[in-house]
Amino acid sequence: MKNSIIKPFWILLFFIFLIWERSAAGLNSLILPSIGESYQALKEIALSGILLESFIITLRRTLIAYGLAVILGIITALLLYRFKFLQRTFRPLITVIQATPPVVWVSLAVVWFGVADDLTPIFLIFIVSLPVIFVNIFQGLEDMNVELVEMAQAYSTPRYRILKEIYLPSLLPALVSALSIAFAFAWKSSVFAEFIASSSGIGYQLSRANSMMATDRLFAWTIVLILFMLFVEYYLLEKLKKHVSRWKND
Amino acid sequence: MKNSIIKPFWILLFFIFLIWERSAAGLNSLILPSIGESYQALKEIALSGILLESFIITLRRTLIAYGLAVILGIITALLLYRFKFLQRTFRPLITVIQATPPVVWVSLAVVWFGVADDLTPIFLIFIVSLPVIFVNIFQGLEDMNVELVEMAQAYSTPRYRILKEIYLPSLLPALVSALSIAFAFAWKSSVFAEFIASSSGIGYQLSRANSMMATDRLFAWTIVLILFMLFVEYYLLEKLKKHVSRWKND
Amino acid sequence: MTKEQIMLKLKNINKSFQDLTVLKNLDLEINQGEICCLLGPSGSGKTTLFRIAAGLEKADSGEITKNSDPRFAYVFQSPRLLPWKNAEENLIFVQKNYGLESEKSLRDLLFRLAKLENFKTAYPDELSGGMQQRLELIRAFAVKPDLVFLDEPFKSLDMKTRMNLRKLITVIQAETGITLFLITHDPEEALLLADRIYIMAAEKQGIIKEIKIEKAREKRKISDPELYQHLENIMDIFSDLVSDLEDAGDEIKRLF
Amino acid sequence: MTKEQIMLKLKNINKSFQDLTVLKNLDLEINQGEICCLLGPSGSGKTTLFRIAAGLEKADSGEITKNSDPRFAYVFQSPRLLPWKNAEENLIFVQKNYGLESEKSLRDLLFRLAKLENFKTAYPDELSGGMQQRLELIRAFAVKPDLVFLDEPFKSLDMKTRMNLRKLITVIQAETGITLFLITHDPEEALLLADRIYIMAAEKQGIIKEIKIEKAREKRKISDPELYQHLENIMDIFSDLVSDLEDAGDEIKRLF
Amino acid sequence: ALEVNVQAPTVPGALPFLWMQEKIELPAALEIKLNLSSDHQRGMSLLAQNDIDLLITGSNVGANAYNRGINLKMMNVNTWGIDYLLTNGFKTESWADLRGKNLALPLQGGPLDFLARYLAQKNGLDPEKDLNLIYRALPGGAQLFMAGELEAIILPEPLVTISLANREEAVLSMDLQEEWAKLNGDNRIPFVALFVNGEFSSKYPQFTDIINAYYAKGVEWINNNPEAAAELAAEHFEIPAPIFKKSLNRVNLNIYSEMESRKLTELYFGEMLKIYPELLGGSLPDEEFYY
Ligand SMILES: Nc1ncnc2c1ncn2[C@@H]1O[C@H](COP(=O)(O)OP(=O)(O)OP(=O)(O)O)[C@@H](O)[C@H]1O
Ligand SMILES: Nc1ncnc2c1ncn2[C@@H]1O[C@H](COP(=O)(O)OP(=O)(O)OP(=O)(O)O)[C@@H](O)[C@H]1O
Ligand SMILES: [Mg+2]
Ligand SMILES: [Mg+2]
Repeated sequence: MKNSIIKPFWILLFFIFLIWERSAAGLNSLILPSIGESYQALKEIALSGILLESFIITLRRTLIAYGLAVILGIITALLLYRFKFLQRTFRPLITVIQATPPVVWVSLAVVWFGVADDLTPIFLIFIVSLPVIFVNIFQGLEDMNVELVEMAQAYSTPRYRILKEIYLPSLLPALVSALSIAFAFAWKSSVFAEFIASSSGIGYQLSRANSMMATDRLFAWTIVLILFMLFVEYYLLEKLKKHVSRWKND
Repeated sequence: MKNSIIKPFWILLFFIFLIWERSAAGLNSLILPSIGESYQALKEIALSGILLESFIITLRRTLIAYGLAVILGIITALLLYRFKFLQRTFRPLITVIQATPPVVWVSLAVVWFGVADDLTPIFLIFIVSLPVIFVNIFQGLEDMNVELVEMAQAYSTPRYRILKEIYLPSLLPALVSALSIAFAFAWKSSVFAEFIASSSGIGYQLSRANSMMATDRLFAWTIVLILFMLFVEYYLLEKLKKHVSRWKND
Repeated sequence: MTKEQIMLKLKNINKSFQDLTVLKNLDLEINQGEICCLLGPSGSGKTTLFRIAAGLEKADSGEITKNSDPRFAYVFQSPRLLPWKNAEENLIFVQKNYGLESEKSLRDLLFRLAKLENFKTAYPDELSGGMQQRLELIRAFAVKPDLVFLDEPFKSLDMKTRMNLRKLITVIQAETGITLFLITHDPEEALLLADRIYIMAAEKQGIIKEIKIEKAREKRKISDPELYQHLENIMDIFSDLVSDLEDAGDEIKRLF
Repeated sequence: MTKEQIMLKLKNINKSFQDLTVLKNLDLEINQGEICCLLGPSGSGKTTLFRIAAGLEKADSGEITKNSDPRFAYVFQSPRLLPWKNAEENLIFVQKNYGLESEKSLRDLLFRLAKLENFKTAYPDELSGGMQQRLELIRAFAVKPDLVFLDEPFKSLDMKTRMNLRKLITVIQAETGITLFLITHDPEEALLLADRIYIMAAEKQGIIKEIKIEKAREKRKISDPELYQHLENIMDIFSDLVSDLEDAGDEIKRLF
Repeated sequence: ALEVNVQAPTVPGALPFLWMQEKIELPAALEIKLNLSSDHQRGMSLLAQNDIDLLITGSNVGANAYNRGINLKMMNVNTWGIDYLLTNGFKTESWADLRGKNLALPLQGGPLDFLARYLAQKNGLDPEKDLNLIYRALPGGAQLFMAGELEAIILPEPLVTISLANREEAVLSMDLQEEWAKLNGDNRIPFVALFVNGEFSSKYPQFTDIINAYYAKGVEWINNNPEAAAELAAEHFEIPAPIFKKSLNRVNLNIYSEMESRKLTELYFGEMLKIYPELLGGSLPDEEFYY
């Protein structure tokens, strides 16, 4: 992490904290809690175990939905790339899906999934991440170097080797970038879905804190969300990217 | 529009409508309104004038915030590209902004902007679109062909002409793609912000319909949202893209 | 392998792209163990002819006869290396298709001949353009082919590298009897290397001239009267269009 | 303009990239109205020398003297055209810097000479690689320069186009007296075109040989004894490294 | 055991269910599953699809759904007083004092909007002209008020108590229930009710009665044990116990006889119908609405 977030940022962070502390001093903690109060709230939720519990719930939902979206997004992209007819049929549908506000998805999800606590967030994360994955993979396919495939054919390479040794590695960079962009979506929409339509998870805790104006807790949860996102973006995905970009520049 | 959304899609749309109608038949309109009911509701809001009024309010807010985000996004990208020090400072900040859930922005905005009905949605749209614009323009700058700048220098081209004739057109494709991606964000977050923190605009009407359990209206508004989004994505931006892609492939 | 046995024979080949007829009733043959050069201006259909002969593209009509089932290898006009595999893995990738992946000593020899022995583990994007071209070239020989298609393998290389690589393929050819089918822009190169030269021109949609050279390759020099005569003839064919610049002199003087 | 007036003089130039010394104590001069060729293998520092001479890069040390304030033009090794401007606009773009944008007849002439008259409104991505190279070339002359740097302007063009373009620049040069500084990989090309040839080698970090040719350009033929002698000499310099392939013969035979 | 699914927002009316879940032994045949969520639209959809059996929500929400053909019955009305007018730094003696002032309300066309407009009108104000109505969803509105950006706001408990505790200048100016009483002679307004899925109640009439009885007992327990109730709320509602206890003083949580409840409800709905018919789905609910 140190290589990515570098010193000057810490200085900026310090100033942000300073401004935060200053503004909070003049304001009621319900409106803007101080750093100390937020930290206190964070400690509280951490010690009570609710942090870990909610985090695991949200993470589980995100991973399930995100995993599904990744698999289906890749399959859809492959199918639509291969069959132009499907493309003309489903491409606009994907835009429609993207254009539909999350609020509407949530109210539809109620009809489809009823009371099941997990299904609505999972559905929302899925439906929000799917187009992102799809669009990126599809772009990757369109940008793919068909010359390499021809080269392989000129040397009588069997079909399965072409798939494994050319298609797959060609798509890896697009895949990683899709994974990265979609994760930000998935994580944020899981919070949103839980905020509106669930009774567990970080989003639900946020909504509880919000409705009772426990602003310090709201901040505590937000810090958890941001830290995890930074961890994924600047650590996990950065690692993956480095692994892939070995030959990406070419 | 006809060139982009092509026939097979209409067939798919027909099937979607069929499935919708079938499911709606067995359900109370409060849960899933039929097409007829949604159309009726759409007609109602259109005739009462509330459609146009809310649409204009939301559009105005979106355009203001989006415009600000575009201008500031470009400026930030240019500055951070030019000065590596600023980049190391502010790049992580932008990730933090992106990682913060909209719910938190809205609750901060309420405190910061008080009663002003417009400011909270405008702020949310702005803060959500800014990173998108920034990231895309920044990428565009990094991908820019510096060789052309050197060529211009070899022929003693003055600085302002290099900016106007090389930097600007180089960035256009990235700009258009940034505009397109950010618009989807802006439009959806304006609805979200109005839903939560405003008393006018489409999002507010959605929230009213939601709390009155007027699901038919909810669908009517959703149709308006989707249609406008499709209009922008498949018509306006497509036109702009075509204009720009004249030389983009190179 | 008698020299006179036919390796590849194209008969009456036609090929058009939309409105553009590139090849018309084209005939061509290559004997086993020959070096055959294709010479012609840009756009005259050299690559198209190659692709058809190698089976990468279908002719609109015509007949292709091969000697039994020869193993082809193809050196592309611009290198087509797998960027996610290092130099040696790129060779192994094609060798595997013929069960040759264990022939490490052959790979080592090729790397040595192409002066790439220190770059076996380098990835294509770590190699200079010239190095990539050399890798593309030796990959073809790594599969022990019967016939190699070489589409401008020495293009935009410097004179030194060019001479090295020319030497390399002639040495390999001399020792193994592999048939080489080579595209070049350079008439001298063709004259120094080829047993048979086909000259193509876009205007004629095919081959306009065939030159056979009997003289032993090692003994050729461009100043040799026979070769020099061929060179002058080829230059004449190509210089058809150069003439009309002379009369522009006055205008140039006036405008500058 | 007397022929003997110096246009550009480099003295004691040194240039390194990190650990790599590319130019060491390099001296060079070009007279006004001359065609001067730079010949040398890839990586010998030709482009680097060009960039320093043209002011695109700073030398680590050394002195550059110019005749008054000559107007430079630069033909880059790979075409650098503005993709969002069509062919004619690309010329106008550079002409504007010198107030020459109204010289339409000059542009027309250049398009005609380069056989691009039908492509004035085409965008670079609609031109073939060779056409782009020609456009890059005539752009340099569109600014009525005193000295043109040409970095391999004919690279990977076919023989016909190559001959055409050679002719083109010699005709322009003959009529206008513009000084040309040209990089090429082809010794013959250098011998046919240049008044002065500098040969570079990476091992020596600079110029290893200077050849002056007095014979009138129009009368030169590569078979001419003087030129042929030069060619043999140059080839000898470049072929130093070719020898060690012969002894690989046995191994090749064994492994194939 | 029969699993009974309940959805309730985090309001005092939900406490009896928490009490049933945690404080007593229900009959073995009965198991309460409570889901805390303030999305009543979602609750209603779930009720209509038999995904949940009981729902606590605004009385008008239930009537609205009923009139739109959702099969439900109002089991009881449990919250009769909860809304107050807070002012910032001044006290209003009468509605006239609010003339020209900012007044924040949670939702246009919601029950509080109805109440505010009704009371203003009856007190001689034209709500459109004389009041500067600002609609801001909760809790954003309360936050704004605490930040001193608003002159007046109508809030439900426990936000009233929270706001009073966090803003010194905040003044509890009016008890809306008392204002209602001045006009209608009774300070009980049927705000929040417990609804049962019609299918459930006809399939398990005795269970429905048992739950209703337990619910009434729970309400009694809360009124008798505010301390313990506040602890329960603190645990589930994310609100400090002392604040909630204080807040309970201003909440009228009670179950009255069916006859009385119905009379008061019809009065309330009748007035609502005059101002915001769409709040009730256009008409008064019929006989079958009442359990
Ligand atoms: N796939 C294609 N679609 C349309 N036209 C094509 C295609 N491939 C080649 N052509 C055209 O056919 C003609 C011959 O092309 P080809 O590549 O065979 O020429 P070439 O002799 O190899 O030229 P060069 O020396 O530049 O490589 C050209 O005019 C080219 O534009
Ligand atoms: N900006 C740079 N940074 C580091 N090394 C450089 C840079 N530019 C050139 N070099 C190195 O300097 C040496 C000379 O490069 P240069 O481009 O001048 O060669 P050249 O003679 O023009 O070769 P070619 O015929 O391939 O164009 C090469 O080894 C090259 O890798
Ligand atoms: Mg070709
Ligand atoms: Mg160079």
